[in-house]
Amino acid sequence: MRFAFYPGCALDSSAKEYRESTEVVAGDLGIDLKEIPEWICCGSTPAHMASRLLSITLPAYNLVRARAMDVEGVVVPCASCYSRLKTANYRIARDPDLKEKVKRALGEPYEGDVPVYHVLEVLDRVICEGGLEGKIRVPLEGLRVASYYGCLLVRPPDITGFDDAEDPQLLDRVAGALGAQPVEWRHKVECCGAALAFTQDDIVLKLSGEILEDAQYAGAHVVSVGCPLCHSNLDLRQRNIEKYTGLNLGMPVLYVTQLVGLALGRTPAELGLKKHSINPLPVLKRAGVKV
Amino acid sequence: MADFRPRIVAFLCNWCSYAGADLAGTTRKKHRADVRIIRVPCSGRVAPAMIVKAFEKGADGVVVGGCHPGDCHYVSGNYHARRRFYTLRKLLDFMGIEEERFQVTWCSAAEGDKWAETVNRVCDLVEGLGPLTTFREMGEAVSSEMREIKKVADE
Amino acid sequence: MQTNSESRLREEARKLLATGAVEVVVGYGRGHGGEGVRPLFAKSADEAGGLVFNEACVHNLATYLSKEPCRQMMLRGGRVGIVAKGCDARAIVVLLQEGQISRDGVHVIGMVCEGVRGAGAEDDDKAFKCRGCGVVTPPLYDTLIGDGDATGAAPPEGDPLEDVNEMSSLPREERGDFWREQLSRCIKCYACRQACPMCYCETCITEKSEPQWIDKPSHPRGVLAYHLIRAMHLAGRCVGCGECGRACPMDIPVDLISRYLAAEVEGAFDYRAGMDPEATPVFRTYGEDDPGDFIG
Amino acid sequence: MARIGVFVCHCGSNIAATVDVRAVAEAASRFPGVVHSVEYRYMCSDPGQKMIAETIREKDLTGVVVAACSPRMHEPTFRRLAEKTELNPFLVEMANIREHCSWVHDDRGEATAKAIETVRMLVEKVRRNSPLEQIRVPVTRRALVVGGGIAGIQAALDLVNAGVETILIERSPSIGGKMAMLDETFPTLDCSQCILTPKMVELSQHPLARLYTYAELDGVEGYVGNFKVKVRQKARSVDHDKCTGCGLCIEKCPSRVPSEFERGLADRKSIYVPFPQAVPDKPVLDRETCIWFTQGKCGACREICPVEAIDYEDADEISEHEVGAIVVATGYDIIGRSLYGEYGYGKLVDVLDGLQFERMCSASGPTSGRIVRPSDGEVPKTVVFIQCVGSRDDSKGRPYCSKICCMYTAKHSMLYKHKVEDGKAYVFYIDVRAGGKGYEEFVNRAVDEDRVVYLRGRVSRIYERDGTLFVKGADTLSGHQIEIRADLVVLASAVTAAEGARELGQKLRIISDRYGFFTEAHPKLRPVETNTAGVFLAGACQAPRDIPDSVSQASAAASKVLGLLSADELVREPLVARVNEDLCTGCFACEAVCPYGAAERVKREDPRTGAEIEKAYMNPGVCEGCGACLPVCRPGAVDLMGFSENQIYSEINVLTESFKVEDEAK
Repeated sequence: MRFAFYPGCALDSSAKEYRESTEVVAGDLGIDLKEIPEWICCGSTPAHMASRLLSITLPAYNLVRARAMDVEGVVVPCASCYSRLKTANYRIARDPDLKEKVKRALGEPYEGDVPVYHVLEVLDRVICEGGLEGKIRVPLEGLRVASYYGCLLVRPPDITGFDDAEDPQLLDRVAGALGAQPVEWRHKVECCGAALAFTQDDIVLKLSGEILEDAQYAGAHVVSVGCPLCHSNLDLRQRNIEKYTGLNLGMPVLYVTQLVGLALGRTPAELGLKKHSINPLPVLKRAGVKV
Repeated sequence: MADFRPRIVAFLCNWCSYAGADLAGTTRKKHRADVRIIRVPCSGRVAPAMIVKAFEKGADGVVVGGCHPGDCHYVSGNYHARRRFYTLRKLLDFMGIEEERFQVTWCSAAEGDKWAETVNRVCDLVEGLGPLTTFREMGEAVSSEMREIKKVADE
Repeated sequence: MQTNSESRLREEARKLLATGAVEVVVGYGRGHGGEGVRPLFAKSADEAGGLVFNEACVHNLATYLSKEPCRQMMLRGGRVGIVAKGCDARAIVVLLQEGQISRDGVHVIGMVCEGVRGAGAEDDDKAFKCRGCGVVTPPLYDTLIGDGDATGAAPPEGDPLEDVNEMSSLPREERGDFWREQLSRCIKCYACRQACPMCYCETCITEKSEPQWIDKPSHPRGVLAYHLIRAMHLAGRCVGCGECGRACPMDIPVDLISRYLAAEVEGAFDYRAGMDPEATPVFRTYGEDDPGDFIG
Repeated sequence: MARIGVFVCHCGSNIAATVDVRAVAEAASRFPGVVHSVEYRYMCSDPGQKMIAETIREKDLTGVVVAACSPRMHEPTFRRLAEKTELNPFLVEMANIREHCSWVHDDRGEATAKAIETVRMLVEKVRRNSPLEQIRVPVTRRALVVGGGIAGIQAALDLVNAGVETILIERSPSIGGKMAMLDETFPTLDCSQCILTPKMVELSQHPLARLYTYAELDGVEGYVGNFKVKVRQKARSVDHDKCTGCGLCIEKCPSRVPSEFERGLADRKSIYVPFPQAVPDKPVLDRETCIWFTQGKCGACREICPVEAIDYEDADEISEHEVGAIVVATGYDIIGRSLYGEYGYGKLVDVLDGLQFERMCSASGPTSGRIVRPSDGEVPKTVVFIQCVGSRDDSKGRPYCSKICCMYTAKHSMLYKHKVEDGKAYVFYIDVRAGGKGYEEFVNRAVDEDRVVYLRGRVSRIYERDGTLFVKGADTLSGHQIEIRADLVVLASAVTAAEGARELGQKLRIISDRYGFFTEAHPKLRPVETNTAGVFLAGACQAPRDIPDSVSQASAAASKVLGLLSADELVREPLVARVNEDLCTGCFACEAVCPYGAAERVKREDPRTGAEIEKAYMNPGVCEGCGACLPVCRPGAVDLMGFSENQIYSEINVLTESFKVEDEAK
């Protein structure tokens, strides 16, 4: 499996550990990730507030570069980037005028036809194709995982086409395959507040609070995520959330790639587990995971 | 060709186009007087032979009017007609006859204006093309060989 | 290669006739004085010995199926064996679609064909219809005869529509002049109609006098109308066997018209006549999104 | 020898002002076959008509051309006139020299020339007209109603009460349909059962009514006035002639399965009567779940039955009936909850659909009218009603409005408040559509008197925790996200076409729209007719309908049927296709293009071989005279009366002859 890799800005800053764990895991599972040369920001939340054309052109720029790499498609770890890239493809493929504008902006045509996958989709595929067999050193038995998808992976369904928008299963399947025990809970696809963290953090504290609280209520040891922004809201801000809501959480939030890494026998260091503000190690030990 | 007035035969379906032409009248939508209307129950009733015959007998243009797709009083007559007419136009063109001489229009009972406009459009168009001579020429045409044959026969 | 399949053809025909599986095998026999070939109606195992199959077998024998006496034979419950190249078999398919013959009334001996010689036996080049032929293996057969692996066989190079496209590319006026000159030779002998396997109406519209859509008198009037209406009657049914053109005593390339229209119909409605007995003939149905730009 | 009379009308000045009517009449007098040609101020006036009538008699005309207005205007007038004078009405044609001539042209010369040619055409046409007799089709004075809901019941009642024997078939074991499930009905809140059951009983006891319950329509042949239908009586395994309806078998039956009628809120036995007031009130045995049929043992019902009515060998029976008309009243279904993940994919037991809530409210329902939570039987203190679930929703559901939900949701919220005074009811809506007599007032009552809280917005998610339903949604008026902790949620699920409707439509040769609802012949002017003559629509099988609409539509359909069956013979315009069998090649292109199934295959003997061959026959009872079969008939074996090949040919011919005359003039 050969993919172009689009890390996105967060993975070079707030979510280094997501990048590290992704690369490690990809290596172990024989997923060939080639970073897109001179990739640029996807525009994320601000671009489409500023200019529709810009918000489509930025992702298109990266996709065009990926096109030149003879790969199956682009792999994206960040849900927000994923959403932007998918949106660009969707709009360009459906709107000839826009396609024309983008062509002028990029100086070359783009049909919106380079496939975009989230890391999760690739992991799920590998696992379904039996890519894990014999590779699991540390089965995550006993570890109860609340799989958190958030909004951008699954919505809008027409654009992302990611699993079932209302009750997605990919993360749960992956966790299950690692020996962990996915919990039934209700906040899989609720919004964490995302970028409002910078402007109206009370909203984030409330929404993320509800998510963590429900995960706890469902008896999860950890929450697994596939989005740097969700991660920082749920992990980085967890102390404030506890203050704001008066809850006592202490709920570790792991990137799905970190969970896979652990199962593959990688060390917490290799997976950047130490970077989290809620240290997962004690909880993992308590759950009986040998790390 | 200054005094050329096109002669145009129109086959109008009773339910839409013929009624549309009636409405053109009721609303006094003046238009050119070079079209002669033959009433048929449905555009699906119009056989290629009818169109060919009109041309052969000296019409410079033929118009068929039917209900809009989906509105056919008989469910699907106009759809079947559309296939045939498309093919007939291709054929005319291949044989060197301007397919523009054969016009089709979907004109509803509410489109009196459209009918009036269609009449004027087709009349101007056919006027531009001039009289249709192919059939009559063919009628008289005697090829070089035929002349030879005749000569032999006469002797 | 032909010789080999020829012997297998005879053998097959003999078997069919000997076992009484068929009453007659319509095929090709040696022409008068050994020149070329002509249709042969083998009614006995011995007669089957006279069957040949070679490059001269251009005729479309399907023509005989819907006409007497084969028609009667089938109606009486008899079975007719027929030697059919790809193009001929397509004609048989159309006859089936239009209920002119019943499937168990015919035993189709399908011949894998790599092309036959065009009209005028002296030239060696293949008939137009054979160039780039799409049906080296007949779309319908009960027995298939062809050397080795049928799929190995290949049609002659070239574009079957070469002449059609040439004509289409001319300016309209020149096309008009061409046909005026060509059709002016037409003597209304209707050989094109008789030769056509699709023209099976016992009373053709041309025979009709009340009303007389087509002027009958032996006079150029009505000639163009005849050929237009003939083409329309064949639209979506013509299998491009070219028999009409071959039959014309005045060498008018009438097949050009029907082959052109067949191509247009296929282009517009994605339908090729005679490929599938189950398919609905193109002018017996319609598509809601058929081309309609020409409609005002 | 043709004796044609031409009557040119001035229409006051409408024609005369632009067309030289005298010249037209004068020219017409010289047309071949014309023996009489006059102009007159108003041909349609009494004196005008008298004049025509007298001329027809005096000159005993064989054909008449009235050159006046559009035939669409006065053709009937003048044909009726002809009839009175014993001239076959179909020997009268009209030349349209008003709408198509005087009103659209200014140049008198041109208009006159055109008028003359037009008259000439019609004269030529009428010379080739043949006298046609109205087609008389015998009519079977019996009707079939498909579907035993309120629409079907009403249609059948109207028919039998008008003296027409009527067969009603219903696929479930009892008539009553969805209305039988309802508790009270908007906007009057009268009890559904109380107004429905009398009708059910009246119908079942009516001497002219024949009920087939637990039966389906197997096949339909024939045409208007003369349908032959096959009815499949599904095996009941209970002989209803013997059965006394004592119910012992039901008591004894050990196998319990969820009741369809109770929408899964209660069980029924495998041998069952769907509900207490069922008609007929005799059980059927459901072989899917019966232990005898699934495991080959038990037989409890057979042992207990005192009259030996249980018959495990019973098999489907097919009966054939001749009927003159068919009313389709197959009703509707509602969209499955499993479509909506955000509402729990139907897995949350305390999220109900509208019909389940009806059953719960119903005094004869599973809870005897007590509103309780299916999960724990507690009385819900907070209930959320969600409208437009699947309606007006292009992405997952249906784009159309289901019409009845606004009203029944208001009703539901009321019923709840009436039963649980201290309860809180919330309704999420997009719009409230309360068009109808007393409807708006009804909704207002819910808001004003019963204090139901209406929230404008969608619900984004429902999830359950500790037995509480968390309902998250938006109040678009206040612009706030809201979360309601509810004990019970009721979804107003979209109305969809009944299961199997499309297949039924194909059997009946009627058109279904893309959602499976049957298509009426004209949305405004022929709302209960279909494109297939003799087949009519009633109720929600055509589009979402409430009870009043369904009932009035049913009566409308019934009156259409009565009109059809009022005479022993059905009179149809004779403008139909006919086949000349000598020319027919039996290719049946006509059969393929006929939208009415009028082209039939008839067996004939082949003259040469005596073998059996097929020829086309156009059934005049079915043919609508569109002429679609003519262009596809290569040998010209089909002709169309009134627009015959000869008539149209002659019109083209004479018209173009006048062209030649012009040529020579040049």
